Amino acid sequence: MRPRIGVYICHCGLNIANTVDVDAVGEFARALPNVIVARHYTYMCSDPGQGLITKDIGDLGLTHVVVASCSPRMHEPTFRGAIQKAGLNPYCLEMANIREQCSWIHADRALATAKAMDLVASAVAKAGWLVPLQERQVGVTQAALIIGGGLAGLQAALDIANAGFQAFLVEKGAYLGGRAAQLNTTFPTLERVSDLLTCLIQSINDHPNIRVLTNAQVEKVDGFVGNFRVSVLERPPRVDAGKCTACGKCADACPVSLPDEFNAGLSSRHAIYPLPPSSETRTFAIDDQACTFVQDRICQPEPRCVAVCPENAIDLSLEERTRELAVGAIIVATGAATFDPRGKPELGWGVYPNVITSLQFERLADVNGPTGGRIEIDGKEPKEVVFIQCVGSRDQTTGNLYCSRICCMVSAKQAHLIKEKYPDARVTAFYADVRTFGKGHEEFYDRVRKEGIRYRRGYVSEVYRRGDKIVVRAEDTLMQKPVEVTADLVVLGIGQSPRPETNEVASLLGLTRSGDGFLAESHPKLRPVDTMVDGVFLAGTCQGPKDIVDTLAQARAAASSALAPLCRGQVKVESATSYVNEELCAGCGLCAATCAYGALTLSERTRRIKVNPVLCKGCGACEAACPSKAIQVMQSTPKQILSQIAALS
Amino acid sequence: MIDTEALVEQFGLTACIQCGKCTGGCPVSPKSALNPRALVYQMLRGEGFELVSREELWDCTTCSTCGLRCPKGVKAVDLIIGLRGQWIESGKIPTTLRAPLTATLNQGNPLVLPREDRSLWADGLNVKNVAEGADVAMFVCCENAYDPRVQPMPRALVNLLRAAQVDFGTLGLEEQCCGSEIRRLGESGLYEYLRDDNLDKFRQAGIQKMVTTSPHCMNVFKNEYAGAGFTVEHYTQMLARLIAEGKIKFSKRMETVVTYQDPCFLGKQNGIYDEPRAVLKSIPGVKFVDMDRSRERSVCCEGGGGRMWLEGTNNKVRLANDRVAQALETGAKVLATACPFCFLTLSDAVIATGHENDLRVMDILQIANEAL
Amino acid sequence: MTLRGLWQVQGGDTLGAVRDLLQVLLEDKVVDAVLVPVKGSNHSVMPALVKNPTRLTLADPFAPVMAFNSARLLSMVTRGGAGAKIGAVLRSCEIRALVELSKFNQVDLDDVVIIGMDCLGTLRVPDYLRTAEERLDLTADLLAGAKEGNTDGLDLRTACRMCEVSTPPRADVSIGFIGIDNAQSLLVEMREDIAQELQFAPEQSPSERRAAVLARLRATRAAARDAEIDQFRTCTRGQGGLARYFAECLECTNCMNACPICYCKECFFRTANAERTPRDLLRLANRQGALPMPVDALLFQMTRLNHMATSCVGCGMCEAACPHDIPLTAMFRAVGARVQKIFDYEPGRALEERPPFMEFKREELLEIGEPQH
Amino acid sequence: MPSSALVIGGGIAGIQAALDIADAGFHVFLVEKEPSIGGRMSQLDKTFPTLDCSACILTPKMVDVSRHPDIELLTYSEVIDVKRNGSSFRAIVRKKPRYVDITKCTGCGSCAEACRLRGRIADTFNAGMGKRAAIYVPFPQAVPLKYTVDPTKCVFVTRGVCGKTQVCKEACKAEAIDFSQKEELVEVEAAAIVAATGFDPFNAALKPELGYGVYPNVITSLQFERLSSASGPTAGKILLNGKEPEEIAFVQCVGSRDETTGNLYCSRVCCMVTAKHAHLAKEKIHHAKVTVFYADVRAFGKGFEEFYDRVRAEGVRYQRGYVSEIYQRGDKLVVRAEDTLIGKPTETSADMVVLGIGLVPRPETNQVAGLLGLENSSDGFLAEAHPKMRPVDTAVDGVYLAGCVQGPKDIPDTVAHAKAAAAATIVRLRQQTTDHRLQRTDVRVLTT
Repeated sequence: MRPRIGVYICHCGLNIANTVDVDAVGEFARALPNVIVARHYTYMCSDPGQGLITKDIGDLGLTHVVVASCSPRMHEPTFRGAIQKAGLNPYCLEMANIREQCSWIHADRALATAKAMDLVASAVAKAGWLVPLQERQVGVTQAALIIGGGLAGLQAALDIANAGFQAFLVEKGAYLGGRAAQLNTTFPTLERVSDLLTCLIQSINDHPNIRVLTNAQVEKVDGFVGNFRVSVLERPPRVDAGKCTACGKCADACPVSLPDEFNAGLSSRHAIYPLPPSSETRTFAIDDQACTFVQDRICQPEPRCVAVCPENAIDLSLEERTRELAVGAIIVATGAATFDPRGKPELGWGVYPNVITSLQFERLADVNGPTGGRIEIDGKEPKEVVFIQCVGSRDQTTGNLYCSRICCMVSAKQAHLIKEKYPDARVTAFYADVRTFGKGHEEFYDRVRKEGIRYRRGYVSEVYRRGDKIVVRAEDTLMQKPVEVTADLVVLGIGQSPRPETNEVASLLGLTRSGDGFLAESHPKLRPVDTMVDGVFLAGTCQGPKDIVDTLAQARAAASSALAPLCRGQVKVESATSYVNEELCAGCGLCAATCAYGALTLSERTRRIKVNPVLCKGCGACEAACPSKAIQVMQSTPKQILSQIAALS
Repeated sequence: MIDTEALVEQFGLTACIQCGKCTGGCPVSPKSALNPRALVYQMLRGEGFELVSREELWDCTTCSTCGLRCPKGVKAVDLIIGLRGQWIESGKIPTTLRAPLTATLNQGNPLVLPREDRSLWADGLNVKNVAEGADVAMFVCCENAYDPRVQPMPRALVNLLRAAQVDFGTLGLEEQCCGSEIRRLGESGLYEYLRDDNLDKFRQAGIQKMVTTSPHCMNVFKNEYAGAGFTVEHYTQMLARLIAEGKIKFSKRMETVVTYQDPCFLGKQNGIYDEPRAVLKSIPGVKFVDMDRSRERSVCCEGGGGRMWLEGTNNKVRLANDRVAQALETGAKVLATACPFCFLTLSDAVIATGHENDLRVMDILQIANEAL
Repeated sequence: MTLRGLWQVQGGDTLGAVRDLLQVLLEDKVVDAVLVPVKGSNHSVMPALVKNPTRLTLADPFAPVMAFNSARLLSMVTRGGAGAKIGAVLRSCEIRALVELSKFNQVDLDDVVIIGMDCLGTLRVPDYLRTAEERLDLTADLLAGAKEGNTDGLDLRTACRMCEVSTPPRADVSIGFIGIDNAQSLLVEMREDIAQELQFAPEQSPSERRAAVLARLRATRAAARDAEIDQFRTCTRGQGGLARYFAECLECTNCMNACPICYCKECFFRTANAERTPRDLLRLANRQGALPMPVDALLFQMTRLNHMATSCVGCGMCEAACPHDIPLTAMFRAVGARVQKIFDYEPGRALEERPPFMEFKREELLEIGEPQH
Repeated sequence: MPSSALVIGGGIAGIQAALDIADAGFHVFLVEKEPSIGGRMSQLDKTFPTLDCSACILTPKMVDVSRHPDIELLTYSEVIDVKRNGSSFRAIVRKKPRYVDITKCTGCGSCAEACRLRGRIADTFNAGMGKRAAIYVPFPQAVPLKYTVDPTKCVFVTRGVCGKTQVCKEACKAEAIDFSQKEELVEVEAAAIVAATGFDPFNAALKPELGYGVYPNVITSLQFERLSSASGPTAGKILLNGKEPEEIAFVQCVGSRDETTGNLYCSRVCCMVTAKHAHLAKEKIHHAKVTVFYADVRAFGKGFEEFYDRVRAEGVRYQRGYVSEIYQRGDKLVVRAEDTLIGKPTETSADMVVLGIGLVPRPETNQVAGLLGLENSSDGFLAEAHPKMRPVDTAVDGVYLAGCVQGPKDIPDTVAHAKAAAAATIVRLRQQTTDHRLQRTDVRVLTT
């Protein structure tokens, strides 16, 4: 049966009619093949306008409808609804955008009218080939997986759980809290981070809806929005937290010693070590990577920790196991790494013990840190302290072109702490731009300057030793003079970098990375926590550098995005998906290699490509890749597109 | 060598973010080595500072634009005054300054004229002494009292106040320098002496309300004499009020175009912009036009901060010359002002630029008096 | 592990030795059938799938003619699982095509035992038939010349003259005859397990002469290749260059049918989707004044080029099939060389290498502005 | 217990919060005091650093709001009273009279064409640089696309007569214009409230030395947005009085980080706004000499520093030093500043000066705070419950902050903040609603 097409041209008040001769377009449309009727009206989207269409469908037996009006984004759902009411499949509608693509951007009436005719002709040519489609929904597993037990992960998990859904919080390490656990005080409010963090961790641990999996790693993710299947590899808790009294005998007995990364390398620890105080339970944990017994079954003459433990709390024989989780949404909160200052050798980190990073400073300043909160190097109080900004940020030589967003305030806070503890200390900060942009930040910057912190504009070029002093050399760009400032403590304001394992996380979940190497959000302005993968969201510094407050806001934002499918219990899936003509499919797999959403697989049995319509976004990349056009996207088939082109030529 | 740390603390220089808004706004910085921002920075660097060869410190007109524009509340002008103070303390007082300072101590005025000549300006006017009892004390200012070019101003004020039937008197021979410029020259010891002495005299005379002819005097009384115990106004404020109340009525017309130079001590530093303009606009026939750079955006005439007596390092064209040119651009025939320093610098500039026939510099007092 | 040694030729019958080898493979059940060129009537030599060892008497894998790229046939025989081991006697270009097809899931290599042969080149089928008629035994001539890598007197196809790969790039069993005294013995290399099955005990390592001959051959061929590519580029330079090149194209699709890589079950150009309606044609004619026909010849060729350029192994079957002798080999090799260089991809080099279209490497994105990470 | 939320403010923060809450299946009342939602973002031309067209990315969201079955849009309305009712709220919303029946108005624009004041009223949407009629839509993509009579300008409203006949009424074929409309009070019940009332641009006239309001070629960054916008008064051409500027100066920190204005804080967006404008200026006028005066360039967000690198590479000159004064010399403006890096005062001539104005609390912020029982932080924006840990919660249970009402933010930070507020709201609604099925409340009309 030949299609019977109705064409409806909208004036959009004067928006279209002022520039396009709608009468002429109607006249033209009537003469196009398969067009049964063509009408124009002031407002097609209005009730009477829609009435014209529904009446014609009934009276004239239209099979397809073309509406020439605004962008389909605006009113496609309106008109789909209208024709559905009249008994047509809603997908038998084609829109010609003669407003945004024509009347709004052209001035010449004759040319605009000609273009409107072309657009209508093209839409009519396509319309005849449109096929009915069905809208589909799939159910949602009402649970979420949060990857990463740092601040972002904790907050996101809490929101999900508080909304009444199961949250699985998977943390790679032995304790919760992430980077925040290492920090001393907040800026600009100068509160103890551990107080804030302990509170949060406690509510996580107490929450009936949250399942915390520490020492665990996501191994594999299958499925799609609403229906993910996740394999998590769990390392066993080799120390029984119920028995461990944190007496420390085990650590004393352990022959392995390594730098303590929690203290940013300022101290060393053993393969069995106490968890940081912010984690709720005072207990010891075993570092599987470091423990020679776990790794290679070697510990002479036998695992001593096991032997010395008075409570028999240690069991090194436990095996790793894999757990399968079913979740509806995934929040990635894997955090960021700190910049390795060895990338800036001229600053002398690793050469001079009194050149430390801002993270090391945090540990020094922490009462639970290696010095019990005394900011001292080799037991000596610093009298001259220099802070160096932008170490590993805004720097082509390190490859990190971006600003790390927090270092200016971290340095300001640390400078304040120095002044607080040692009012006589001479504190200088070298900077190029002071970026104190957050709420209360500029005010804090004002405050520390008034406390006597001297800001000197100029990046530091070199740090070297002269006698028993460290010399910091820079140009004072406000005086245009090179300067040398002596110091007995130099603090490098190190930036945030993407974690080295970002690629693995990305490929695990099918995410992409942005130019700076962090995980990419789906739109930098309006979709800052969504990703290209439906049902997977980003929280915190895995997406880019952030301070605590921005991290928390973003974590809650990610929770908000994840809550939509969980609350609804159903997700709508794309109707116009791709489909395979099995007669033509040679099973070469070019399309599957191109598909960004993992929607295509090669069936071993039939040796043809199979489409998973839930994953398919209808983007058409497969169609472009297939040499024989055996895979096509509904509503964008070659027939439809070629017809459109032919109508224009 | 100067103790920069002390200065940093004294003047709160740590608030500075080195944005340069002070130097950019400084009216003399383009022609002088004076750079308030760099001065502050040298203090902050704390590597010591030598006053020797820092002649440009004397270029500051203390117009205070630097401090008023500062987004962080730093008053660079106060630092400059402080540095001048250290300079003076070191005893190396610039020669041109010695005479005015000594005269102020001895004769109560920096013009090196006898104390007993202070009332010559009021010859024949029969102005009573405020000690005899008066509602308002009129403070004349050394410049107005001694300099014949500006002596007509206080006379005009006397006339106007009488027309408005205001009960007023002066301190007569008891009046001496207010100390405003002395303070700004850095001679804080002399300033403090003058302040205390004046306050004693004011108390003895029982002064409750004061009107000044110079904005500089008004500013120092209002903002720097701690615990003065009397209210002070500039004459433009008083006149504007008297006119508004109908107590002063003008009978003559002045068919001319008038523009107005905002004195820094009246405008920028004390926010008095509208009253002088109100006075001028109330005079029949006057067509008032503002210069492009007026009110908050006005430019210093370069008369303040002791610049009346000093040459400093910049002998280039005075700022007043620019102001005269800008006044001419407006088509004005009269360049009004309300400050003796402005009057003098602008008058000199009119002569120096050869515009005696095109533009007349007048104090608002003169204009108002002529229109009575 | 492979074993390498000499396979003795009895009484100078080199061809017989190869037949023996194939027969042993069949009899020892190393393979269930052999795909091998077999002499037919009229001197023609065409591939045949031989199951019965006695039918190997007419097999002639040395005959310098290739009517068909057998990779395509193997796809037909094995795709989706043959359930039997097929021994395939193949030249270099056939093996490379086979590797490419395997990447596109068009052949199941698990079922194939590749018996690779040295190749000095082949003649166009009509040339071969004519020459064979005149000179009777081209195989003997070829073998004689092969000792020094000499092909004088053989009018090789352009593709072969441009071919730098004279030895099988990968094979389970490979048979070498170039640069050695092939009347005495053949150079055989085979997978260890096959060798054991055959009780093939390697005796002697090959002579250095073979290496020198092969190197010389490679150099000559590369020079010829570059000359052909240059000529193609000169011919097609400027506006309308390609249109001139394809002026005689009938869009008969013979090239496509002969191509070992072109694997689509149905070419898009042969579907209704791509059909031009009379209305379309007349409108185009109206717009252009005169519409060169067939309309889409150039589009057809360009599409094929687009689809095949990365995987083209240069066997030249397309050109051989062209009724109008359009020099297609030079085009494919010229364009292929460029594209393959961009992606550092060589078709047929290794099974593990994924065709460029199937893989995104970050470095490739640098050009479009993604910073390095 | 109603499973509804009230969102006050229909800018991008309010839009995003409303969408997220509604997407989770709850009912949302979105109250906007202007005739259309869209807020400040709708006035922007491009967004940094991606240079996406602002309208192109915002309009779809606005349309989503209008089409969302769970969002009830109350435009041209203000919340005037909020009372706590157990753990939920009863809010009274004043629907201001549009003098247009929005159920009838087709948005055709015939009324505005007919209006006697057509082309005579300064257009606030175009930051005063264009002219409109007394009956208007703020911008063509307005949602809802319904006309509104400006009651402060319409002659009929202000004086009771408009010529012999009301021309707009005659022109309206839909018979939508109704001058008898009165304000209407309605009551809505909600279990949570999201305050998203946004910010105001700093009034540049408060920095008199910069000559805004004195020189017509000193404009604000918001005005530059409109000039640069293809739908703006100059159709996207950078023109002042019909002339293309050859020398353009950008002034940073106007009304931010400045004691003299009382705004001590950094406004967070101006550096990038200016970088974007400098780029657009260079793009549209290749030969233009573009100078940016700054003290610290705060290009801190994702891709920002890279963008700052890019505009410098495009030839935009950054001069360190705040601008001290702007005055005229001949037909050029002179921008005076110290170049603090060479330690010399400079005069830079310019045909156009663009002031990078900061973000300040709206005057209504305090009103909203009063209604909801919220507190201001020292900068005048609304205070969150904890500056680090609880950025969207407030001291009042069930009331959340979204976007710039809490402090200056750029678009992504605003969106993240709004989504965070939505998360808090959803959690509350889920916890309070024993039965998670939608129990929507309806608007209850109090007066007509």
